[in-house]
Amino acid sequence: MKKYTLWIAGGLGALLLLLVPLYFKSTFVLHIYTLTFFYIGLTAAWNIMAYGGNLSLGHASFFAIGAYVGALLYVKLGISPWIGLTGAVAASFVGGMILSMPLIRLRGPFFTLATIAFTEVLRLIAIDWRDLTHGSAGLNIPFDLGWLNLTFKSGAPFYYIALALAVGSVWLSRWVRYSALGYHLRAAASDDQAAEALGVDFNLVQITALLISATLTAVLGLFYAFYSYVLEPATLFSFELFSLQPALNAIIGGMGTVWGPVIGAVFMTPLGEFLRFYLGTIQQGLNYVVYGIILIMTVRFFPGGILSLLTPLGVRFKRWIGDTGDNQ
Amino acid sequence: MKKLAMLAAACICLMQISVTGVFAEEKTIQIGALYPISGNLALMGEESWRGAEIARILRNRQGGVAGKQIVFRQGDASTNSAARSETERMIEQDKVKAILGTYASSRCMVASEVAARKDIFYFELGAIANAITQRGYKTVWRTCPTSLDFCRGQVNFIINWLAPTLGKKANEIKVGIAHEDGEYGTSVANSFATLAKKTGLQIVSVEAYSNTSNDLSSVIFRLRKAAPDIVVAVSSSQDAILLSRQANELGLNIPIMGTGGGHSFQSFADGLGPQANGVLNVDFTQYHVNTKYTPGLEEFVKLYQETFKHFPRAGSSLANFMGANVIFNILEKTGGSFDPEKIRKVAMAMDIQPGHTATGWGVKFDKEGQNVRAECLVTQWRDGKLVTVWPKKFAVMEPILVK
Amino acid sequence: MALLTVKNLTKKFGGLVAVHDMTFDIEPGEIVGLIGPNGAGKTTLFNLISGIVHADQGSLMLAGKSLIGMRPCHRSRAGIGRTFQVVRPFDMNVLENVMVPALTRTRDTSKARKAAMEVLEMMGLAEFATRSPGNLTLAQRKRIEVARALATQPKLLLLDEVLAGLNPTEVAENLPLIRQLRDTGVTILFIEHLMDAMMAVAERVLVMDQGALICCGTPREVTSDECVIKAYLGEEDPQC
Amino acid sequence: MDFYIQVLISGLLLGGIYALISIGLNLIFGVVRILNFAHGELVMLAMYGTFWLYKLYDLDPYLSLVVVLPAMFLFGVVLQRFILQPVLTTSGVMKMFTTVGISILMQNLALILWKGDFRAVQTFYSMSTIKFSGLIISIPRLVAFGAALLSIILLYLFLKYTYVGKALRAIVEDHATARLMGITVERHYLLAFGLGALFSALGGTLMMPFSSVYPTIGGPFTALAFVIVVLGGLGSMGGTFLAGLFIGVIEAFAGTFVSPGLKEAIYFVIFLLVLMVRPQGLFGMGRGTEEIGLK
Repeated sequence: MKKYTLWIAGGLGALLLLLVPLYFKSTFVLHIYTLTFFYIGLTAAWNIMAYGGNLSLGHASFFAIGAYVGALLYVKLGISPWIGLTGAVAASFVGGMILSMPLIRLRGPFFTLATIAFTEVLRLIAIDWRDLTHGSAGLNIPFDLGWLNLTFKSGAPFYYIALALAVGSVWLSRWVRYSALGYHLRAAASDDQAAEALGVDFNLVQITALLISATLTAVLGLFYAFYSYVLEPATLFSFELFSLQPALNAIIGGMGTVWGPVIGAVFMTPLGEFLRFYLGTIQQGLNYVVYGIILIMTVRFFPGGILSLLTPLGVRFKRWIGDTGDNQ
Repeated sequence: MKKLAMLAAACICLMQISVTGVFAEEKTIQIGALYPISGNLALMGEESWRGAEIARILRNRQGGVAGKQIVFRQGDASTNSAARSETERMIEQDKVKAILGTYASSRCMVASEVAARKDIFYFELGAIANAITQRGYKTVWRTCPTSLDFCRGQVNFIINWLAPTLGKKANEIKVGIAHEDGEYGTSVANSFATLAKKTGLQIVSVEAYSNTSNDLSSVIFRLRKAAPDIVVAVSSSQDAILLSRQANELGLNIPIMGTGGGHSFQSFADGLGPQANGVLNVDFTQYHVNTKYTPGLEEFVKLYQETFKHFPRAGSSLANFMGANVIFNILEKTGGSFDPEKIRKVAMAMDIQPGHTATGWGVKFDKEGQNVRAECLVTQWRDGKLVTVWPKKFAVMEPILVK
Repeated sequence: MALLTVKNLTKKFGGLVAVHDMTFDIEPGEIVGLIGPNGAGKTTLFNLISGIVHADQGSLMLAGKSLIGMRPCHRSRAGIGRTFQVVRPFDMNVLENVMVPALTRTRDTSKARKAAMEVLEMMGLAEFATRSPGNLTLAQRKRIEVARALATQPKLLLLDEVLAGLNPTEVAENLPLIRQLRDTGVTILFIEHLMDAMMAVAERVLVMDQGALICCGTPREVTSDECVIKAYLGEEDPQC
Repeated sequence: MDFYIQVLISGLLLGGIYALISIGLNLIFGVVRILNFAHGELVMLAMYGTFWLYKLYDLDPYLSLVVVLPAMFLFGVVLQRFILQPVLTTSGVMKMFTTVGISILMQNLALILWKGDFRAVQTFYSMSTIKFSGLIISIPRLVAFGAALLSIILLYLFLKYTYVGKALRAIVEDHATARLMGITVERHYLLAFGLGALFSALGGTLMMPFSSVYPTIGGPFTALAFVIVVLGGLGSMGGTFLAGLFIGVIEAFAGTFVSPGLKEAIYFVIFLLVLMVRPQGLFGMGRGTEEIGLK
């Protein structure tokens, strides 16, 4: 009986998640859930690259590429976003290939700097190329309803889309981690020369991880664009929102694991909203002061993130249900 | 898969705690106040909020609206995604039936879209992008001028004062535009271009620069090459000072006309000192104006200094003060009810002639909810004060041309 | 047909000549020892063969195919397995450490897991599968290095001082391992400083000094060759 | 013709200021190996310090250096000692995120304490210029350029000829070996961070006469400083100065002859290209950078 407690809890949790939109009519609560699911997806996508020890602070570029390609195909050529997905994936693939050149030659902080510079270049081009992207004036997605146009009156459809995206991203992140690619990435991260000597093609492995991560981020970007229906470079290419936030979620949740980033996203996203409307209104900027302090304290006192706090519980839970401790 | 589900159950209860802060419902009029009070627009966001706040305090002292006190539900639109979630929170959690705000056009576009989709009234008091009232939403109203009105003020001034002073005809005047590449700068630059075509003004150069840039020498060089008669500048905040300083440093002796934003700040004159003299500016009504046509302005400034301990920092608070009063008057006539039809009827019936509100604007809404009697006045920095110089009716000083 | 043919292999680091004009062959199934005083260029030779360092001149052929210009990962797939003098485990458990090279042969993780377990059993490390290499003895960690190299199913296995730093009993345990590896069809070239281990196992020995191959032959021939003795013990007036 | 010379001069002057701001980062990034995201905030803090000394005590910006520089040196030491030292043993990423936390903290504390206003200093000389044969040079910018050159020379001599300087250079090359040579690495980290903060403060203060300060001014400075330090080469002060001039001139010409909106994009593209072709930078000595991820 004990063995199945995990399954029962899991099933219950899934059921609860599916019923939420029916119980909560208010779109504000749905918005928080949807935003959290988007961030779970984004952090999981970012995490795929982190397995290989490469920390990108430029995922906003792929997020925005996906958003703009999908939106422009729809607004200018009337192509439904579902088909636009292929365009977004292709464009982010090209972006990924460009970023793969620095990836091969650089590691650590220098690669991170290259990703920041890459995003900055794309952001400034998006602002300057007004007749394509409408620049900072913003690109509005027209309000014509329908599943084909990814535009809805109520918040529920996007809740389910975001939930599906989150589950898909985490599944992909988990699949990559326990696949040949995952083992090779982790080996390359801990000792690239030893890995290379044992037959791991370091460059190929890292570039594959980058491309998977980039295309997944672009897909999330496309759905986010249709969810937020106003596209402007300052938001989509924002360093804080889509480059730094996934990295923060992963760090605070637990780096390099599958579930760490998920916990990080689930913890940080509602906290960010909560801090803003409680503290933000009391004193300008107070919420960000608390945010900064949380970050410094996390890195200082529990670098393993929340997951490192949960693992003792996990181990005790496993012993309780008499699990022999498989090595996952 | 089992771990994900267990985690999901945990996250639901976590979210329950964080979002159900529902406020008690008393006998008051709840209005949402959405401004960017943190992030890079914090300064102007807070200044704009203060205008609406003063209007609320004043109205509550006079008995509120239809016997009920007005309460603002605060929202911080620091980013677009924040603007969206705050609007939804105010509508669902705080049960507000109308929202005013915003100062920044992109925040207003997102917030008013969310409100429109829920048939909640959205009164824009300070953002100027034309598109806000061009989306055909019945519930979006705007009391302040649009970027087109800004440019109309500039073009009229250039044609009716600058041209004769320089002894040139309208189509001989050469105009250079230097604007920050954000949504504020782009929308004004586009509006100016359309108006210039109609009136024959020659636009000799349009220079867009990134609003995070800390050096504008290249903009100055390109303007020097184009050698316009006047430079129309659209600056968000510190780039206003930067532009004038580097113009002086690099010998660009051409008059500059700002478009609100950074040029309306008191810190513009404090920082530039004597160099600021003569810099023209088009914006909402400022404080040194012929008060015969701006009833209620002194009262506003007195209460502002009483509440915030210093003189208002920019004209945007005055504009928000005037707009908030218009909303309170509408609600007074509908007896405090937010019924869409009642509000629409009362608002459309409003017909106040220019010179009878605190900003000197009239109030007449067109079918798209835009106040067509909101106009921009031309002001000029003279010895650290922004004085109104055009049109004559509102002017307290004659404009002078400083090279 | 020799498994590994090396002709005039040379490598200079700036002015220092690490490997100078070496030529030798290794036949399939042989156990060949590589000895020489410290700094003779033994590890550099290993790095040249495994591709971590690229040769300035000379040719390197494995079963007739030239290795020059190939990156280490492709040489490993061509059949060259190597261990490092200083053990370099990945921060995963023992089984996963061996699965990494196994996964370069098969994409299927369960097949790779089975292959890795087999290699661990052969190396007598099966019960430590889920332990992290960090808390194992040096001898066991050395065996993990060998297990990882074996998991790439190499034709030629380069062992870099697998017995160094072990106490006598551990040496005695690991020694038969080398012959056992050869019996599974792997050709072995190994660096070792323990002369009695070298004598007991090696069928042929190559001796290096200051980057050059000064002698090769059976262990007995080599130990009686005076050049070798001079290289190790030095002497008053160099004639050799 | 003198239009081009004028653009060149203004590019060089701008480059001098950029170099001045970046020297501090070269020390911190080079010696302490931290990708310091809060570097721009150090400059911002010094600018606010200069402003308040001017506003409250009517102290001229150039004189306020006497107060601002030591204060910022101490602030740098305190920052390193109490916030960064404890996390030195963690991975490069964790250190980087600590500095991101510091950057967010400092920006928003500035917003809380001094509001969002942009503040400028108004001095008799901030508008003064030298004019000859049609060219105009702004004096405060020239002073900043001179200070940058002087700082580079002083720092170069300090690093080359003093014991402490040699110790710092040893740490830049290989802090593990430096430790073996008896260099108290942790204490030198404090010194490096203090000096880094001091030079950033020098840059911030000298910019006040021709620039204004607001809470979020630090961000673009941080990105710029990284570009210049990497282009100039880690640990090479001369490299930083030349890279600063290089970027200043590129920005001036790109902005004037291509488009003001894209000038930042252009120097980021150059940065990416150099990073790929010569990761150790145009003038860097290359050694000692493998450890932080250079092939």
